[in-house]
Amino acid sequence: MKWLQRHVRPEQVRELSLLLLLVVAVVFFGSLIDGYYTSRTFNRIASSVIIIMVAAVGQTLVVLTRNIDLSVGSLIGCAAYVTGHELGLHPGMHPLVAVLIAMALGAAAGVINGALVTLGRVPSIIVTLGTLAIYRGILVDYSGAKTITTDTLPAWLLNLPQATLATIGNLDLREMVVLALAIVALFQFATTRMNFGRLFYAIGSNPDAAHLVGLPTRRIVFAAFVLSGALAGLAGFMTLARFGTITVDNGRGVELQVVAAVVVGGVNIFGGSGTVVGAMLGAVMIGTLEQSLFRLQINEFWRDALMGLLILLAVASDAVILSRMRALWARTELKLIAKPAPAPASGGAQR
Amino acid sequence: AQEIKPGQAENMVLLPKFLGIAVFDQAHKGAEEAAAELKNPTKLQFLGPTPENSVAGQIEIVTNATTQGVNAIMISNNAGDQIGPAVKAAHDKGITVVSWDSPIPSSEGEDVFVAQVDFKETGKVMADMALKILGDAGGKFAVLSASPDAANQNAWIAAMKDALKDAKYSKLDLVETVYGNDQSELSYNQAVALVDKHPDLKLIMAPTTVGIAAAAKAMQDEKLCDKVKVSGLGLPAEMVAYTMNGCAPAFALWSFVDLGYLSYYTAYALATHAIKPEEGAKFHAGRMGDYTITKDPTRAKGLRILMGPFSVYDKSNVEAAAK
Amino acid sequence: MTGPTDPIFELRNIAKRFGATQALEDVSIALHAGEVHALLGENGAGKSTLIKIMTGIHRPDRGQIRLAGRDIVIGSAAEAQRHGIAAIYQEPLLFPDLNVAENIFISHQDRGLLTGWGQMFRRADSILAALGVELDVRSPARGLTLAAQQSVEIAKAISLNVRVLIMDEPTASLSAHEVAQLFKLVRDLRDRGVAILFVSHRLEEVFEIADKVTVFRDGRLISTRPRAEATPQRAIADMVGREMGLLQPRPGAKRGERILAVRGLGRGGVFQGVEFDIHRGEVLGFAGLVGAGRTDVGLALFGIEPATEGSIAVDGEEVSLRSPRQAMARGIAYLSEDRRQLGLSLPMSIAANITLPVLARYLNRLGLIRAEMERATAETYRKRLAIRASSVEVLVAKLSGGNQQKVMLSKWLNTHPRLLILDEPTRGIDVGAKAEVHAMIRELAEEGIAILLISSDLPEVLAMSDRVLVMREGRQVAILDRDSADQETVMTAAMGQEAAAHAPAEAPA
Amino acid sequence: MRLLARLRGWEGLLLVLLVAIVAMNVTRSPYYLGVENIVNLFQLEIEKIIVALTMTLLIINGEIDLSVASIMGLAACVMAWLFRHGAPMPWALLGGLAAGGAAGAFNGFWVAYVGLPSLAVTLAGLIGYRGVARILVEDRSYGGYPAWFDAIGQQPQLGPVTVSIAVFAVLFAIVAVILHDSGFGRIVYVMGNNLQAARYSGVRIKPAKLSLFVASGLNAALAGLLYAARLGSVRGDLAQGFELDIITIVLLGGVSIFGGSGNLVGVGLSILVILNLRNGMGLADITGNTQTSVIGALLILSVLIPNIAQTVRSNWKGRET
Ligand SMILES: Nc1ncnc2c1ncn2[C@@H]1O[C@H](COP(=O)(O)OP(=O)(O)OP(=O)(O)O)[C@@H](O)[C@H]1O
Ligand SMILES: Nc1ncnc2c1ncn2[C@@H]1O[C@H](COP(=O)(O)OP(=O)(O)OP(=O)(O)O)[C@@H](O)[C@H]1O
Ligand SMILES: [Mg+2]
Ligand SMILES: [Mg+2]
Repeated sequence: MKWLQRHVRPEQVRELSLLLLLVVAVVFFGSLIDGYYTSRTFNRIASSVIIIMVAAVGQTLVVLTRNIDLSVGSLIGCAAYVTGHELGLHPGMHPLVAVLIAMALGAAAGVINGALVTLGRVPSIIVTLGTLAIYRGILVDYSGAKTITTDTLPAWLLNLPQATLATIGNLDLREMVVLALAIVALFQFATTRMNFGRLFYAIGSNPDAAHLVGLPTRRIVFAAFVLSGALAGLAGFMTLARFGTITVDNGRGVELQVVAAVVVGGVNIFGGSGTVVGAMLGAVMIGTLEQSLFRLQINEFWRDALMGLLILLAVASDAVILSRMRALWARTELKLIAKPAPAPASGGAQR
Repeated sequence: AQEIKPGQAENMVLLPKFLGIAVFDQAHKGAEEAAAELKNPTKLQFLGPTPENSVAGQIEIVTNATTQGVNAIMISNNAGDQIGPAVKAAHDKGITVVSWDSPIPSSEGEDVFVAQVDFKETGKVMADMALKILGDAGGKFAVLSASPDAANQNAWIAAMKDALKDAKYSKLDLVETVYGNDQSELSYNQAVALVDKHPDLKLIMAPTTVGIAAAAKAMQDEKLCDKVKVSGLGLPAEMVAYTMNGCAPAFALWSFVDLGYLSYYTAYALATHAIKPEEGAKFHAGRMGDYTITKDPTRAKGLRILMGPFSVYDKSNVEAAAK
Repeated sequence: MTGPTDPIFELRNIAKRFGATQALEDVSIALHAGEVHALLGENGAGKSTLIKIMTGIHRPDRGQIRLAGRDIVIGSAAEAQRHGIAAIYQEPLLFPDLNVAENIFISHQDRGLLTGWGQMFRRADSILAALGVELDVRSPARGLTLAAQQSVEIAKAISLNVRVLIMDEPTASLSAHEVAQLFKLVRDLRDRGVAILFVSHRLEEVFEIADKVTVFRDGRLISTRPRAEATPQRAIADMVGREMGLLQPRPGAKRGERILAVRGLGRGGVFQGVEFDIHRGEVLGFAGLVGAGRTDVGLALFGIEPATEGSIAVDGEEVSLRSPRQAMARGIAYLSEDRRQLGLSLPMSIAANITLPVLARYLNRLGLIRAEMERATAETYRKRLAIRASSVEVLVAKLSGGNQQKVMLSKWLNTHPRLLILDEPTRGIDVGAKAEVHAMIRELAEEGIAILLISSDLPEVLAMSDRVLVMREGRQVAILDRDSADQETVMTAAMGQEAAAHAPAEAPA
Repeated sequence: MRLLARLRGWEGLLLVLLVAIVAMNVTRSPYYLGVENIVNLFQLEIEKIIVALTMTLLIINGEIDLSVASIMGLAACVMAWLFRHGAPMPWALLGGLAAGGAAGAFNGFWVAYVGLPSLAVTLAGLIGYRGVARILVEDRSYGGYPAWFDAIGQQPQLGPVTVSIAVFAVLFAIVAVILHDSGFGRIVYVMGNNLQAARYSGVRIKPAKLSLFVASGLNAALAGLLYAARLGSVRGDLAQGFELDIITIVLLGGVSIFGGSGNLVGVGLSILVILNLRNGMGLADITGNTQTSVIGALLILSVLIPNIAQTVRSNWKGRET
């Protein structure tokens, strides 16, 4: 126990507990749905959550710094639309260029968000609530409210969702899924093992202190928004590949799903704690619930009600578990022990 | 039929369900064409709300138009009867109100509804396409609709269910209706979920242009085009690829350009008092020919003008239509 | 090592204004390598402001800053760090979600790309060991006691190889033992040639460690004297502008009837076996090393963290105190040790803070606040405790630490308590204010209020208390009478050596 | 009078903005100054601004309620369902209100007594309550209420003023007094800027939080029912997506999203600014996304410009001395 407490952080236990909840959910649905344990279920959930997952990684970075990015839904829509539009004009474009267009567009929007937050000192919720509307408005004007249709898109793009890297047994490891997982791994590494990444935690944990000890607060918050934008752009590209038909309305409301994934994944909405892997698990949790509820033979109209309840339960059980863990950790550790050995009475006697 | 006198200044508003889907742009195009033909010196206003704010937005636009004292409002109603009070206020002020694409269910405050096709016929056309695709052996099929609130879609589905009672369709088994809210993402997920829930599903019928395209893409991504076909109401430009590769062998639609064109003619005729909004009134609508106002058989009170006809698209004609 | 050399760090003719407040006016100070320079002044004299100018957090309105003979401009905290200037601020500034080790090293500029956790833990361990504290460097800083936080702050400053180290009241939440440890360290640093600026309100400490003493009053420099020429009396006179006595022992009070009887009190694993009585007009001191569990006893009595074992009887009637309201209904008030986090609503006015616990008294039948009455009450306390503010409508955030402390004391006095628990009531307040608080304690005790005084300032506890309860590691180890309590016995009991022999835990009467 | 004393800084800016917008509207549109248009200007957004009042209390308290629009829908659907199933209209209305209160209490329970972040709880509520509303009415549209009910929402009852507007005016006054002059209002602020200090001062924070959420739920239900009266019929998607507009109104009013600061004068001005701007744009035939974009930009600029001005001013001062 002692060893465990020294080497495992409460947050990691929380992630384990989320994993456990996930298993419980899967077993639960498995018992209700015939043929649930098939590769199809896996593929379905995997390819449906990656969009939310990639955006949630970016959102995690922003939320860690005690900010929020509500503009991701609009960014996903913009990136999907613009990339689709460009691909329609230049069908011969290299796939990598298309991805870069999407990410650059998102990053550019992230630069605007980040500049307004850091240089303009406008609270992020206000900035991104505003840009949520503005980016969408620009898209509608830019596009003339036209729709991107699959017939204008190159075949490689439309086939991307099924493109499989490897097959393990019945499970397809699809390229886009692998890409999303690689991004999660990359950012998990960066935020736990790189000094640059640790600053996200420091700043969210105590912004005043971060400023006073001279951490590059602005640069880090700025970076968080740019990365969130770029990843939303990538999510937009994935949306384009997956749905093919892109209206100017695409991605609307996705920001709430992304925030839900982050919150369910145990990232503290007030900054400073939570992990990228947690956010991934949150996205998977929500994706699993959503996809499974689709398949459950229940009334169409019940799904949202159940979804709301399940999110609440996920958050509640997670919070209860975490506070229990923290209490357990705190009780045995938070003691400052004065060493009795050196200079026993000098402290008092000198006066 | 009454000839309409061009060149009169009528301030007219074309109000779609919301901005951002292709069909309404086509309707706008048609209305502009009519406006040019009728030499209306006042520019046509094309105003619409955002999708998530559709109900409140349509009400706001109607109310503001009323305040401004426009002469005619052409609305594709997405607010059910909730638009009623606002439209009634407009009508009471002497503004011509023409609904198109989707009517006002109670018909209150509305002069006439320009129906794209007969809603009963829509049901029959969908049933026929299903039969044609599934063949005599029949099989299970499901409906992927827009929102549970959409008046026109609901009417079509009801009409299709009616049509299915005929013995001819006895082998067709409608298992479920699901809703994708005219969002590609949700429609896509719904389509995928349908095949999971019903492993022996043969056909998804989507009476919405967004839904049918999303369903076709989903089946293609799932490599299920051989097993599960997609049909419904779709735009040729969006569907051509799926029709050619066999995912969506047949689908139907009317021309939204024509619908916009006819709506404009109707509203202009009413606003200039060339005709009265009553049963039996006849007028000449430019290139589309003569039309008569009749009772709307699908609603208790309202009047309608029936545009028709349907075009059913398949491999033979879709490429030409897509241009 | 104190040489007559040129100063390493020098501020000349500095002025700084905040709105209507002239925080600093024409102040000059010079720090020399290998010298501990103490800075004294009443609350609000401008000490912290000067420090923030030294570390680049505030820009001076006027004046020059020179480092090693060259004029410099310090634009940010990071720049100050690059110049080798580090500070420990008055209020600890930790990152609660980061672990202790990371808190120590996070602001280092040269950390490279990857986080070497193992190495970081080892270095943090060794720095803390040198400081004489044992703290799990892997545990998050959240929930650390103020003293532990302070230790981490000190470790943080030490970990940077600084030329100039500024300490703004580093000992405020430390008890004698930790202070001794800290001073050993400060002397080490001094001997290594670091220039140290040391701010404290505890005069004994200042005269123990300082080589030079500078006094501020109202934003102006009053005097700078070498240790040899400075005396506590002179320093006080400089600070307050008049002569003032040192800490006077309070004459013993006659006990009134018993108000509170506590038996076998404990809370799961945090503290246990606390037993004492307290009577009207009595001051019961709580002594112990930091983390000994004194605050936890206070929290249990106030119902914030209810006790899980033992009994509490008020006026002979056993009560269950499960919320602050229940405690307040029994006439118990608790002044918390952390005024910023737990005590005050900083963006609100002095008046609003003072009336908060008994707001109901200031409401009319409709539940609206009777503003006049509220202001009148606040005004009384502003006068009585000499709170420095132009009016009671001033926001508490604008006050200096000491004045904030007085607002908090007013707030609790206004509940008219029968038992007042004071947790570090003089932490961070100047001699003048401290003397006022002490006078207040005397006065209150005379009025018949029972006072439970938790303090890490041992001379204070000894001077003020009728009896002293000593705690160690969550246990009560002794209750000493006024006559038998002196620094040595208390410290011995608190540190656990010969405790039993010296002062057997007497059974409460 | 005390409210007026708070007119400074942010509120001053909003006032300037308001005057500019009104001036522009007057010159740009001949229809703007009509009584009918002024009534419409309020009426078209009336439900949002009613809900914004309790949202102000919640945000100052350091919480947020994302589920308000869903509660509006829920209350209307409960009312519609009860009425359709034979309940007399007054009972159906009470049922709708009760549903709103219950939803608010449910939110409040999790936030106040379990300690979950309100953002997460009410995000779940946003999805869940809408779901319950949909279970009740499915894909139908329920209309046909008594004429007096429709009249409440659709016709001016008090001179040129509708019941909804009167309700808003009364609620505004009540909330202003509660927030700025009552003991409860004081506690709302204290909890918003330092919850621990409130707890250590013996403030009963749990019941206080719970009651705020219940008030928010009840008020949203009231607004939902008024909206139902205005529309004359109820569907499952009633008021969908209103939450962002409501929060925008409150934030533009200068209420800090982190709690503890802001006041109702600011929110009142923000309401006038947004309503007049929307109305002016509507009359200028600017709709849909462009309208929301402009308001989004306004939201950002309203914080950005004072910040820039402040920076410039302090730089200026620095040079002077
Ligand atoms: N950011 C600020 N804005 C406005 N006034 C300030 C600010 N910081 C300090 N002051 C004011 O400047 C004066 C000096 O405060 P400072 O904190 O430097 O005092 P101090 O000597 O450190 O007092 P203490 O011993 O209580 O810590 C006080 O009157 C204080 O109210
Ligand atoms: N897990 C925790 N989370 C938050 N606060 C904690 C936790 N554990 C302890 N504390 C707080 O830390 C403080 C510990 O103080 P404790 O009673 O142990 O020491 P003390 O003798 O009062 O020492 P000090 O001189 O620091 O006040 C108390 O305020 C206690 O409530
Ligand atoms: Mg200070
Ligand atoms: Mg303590």
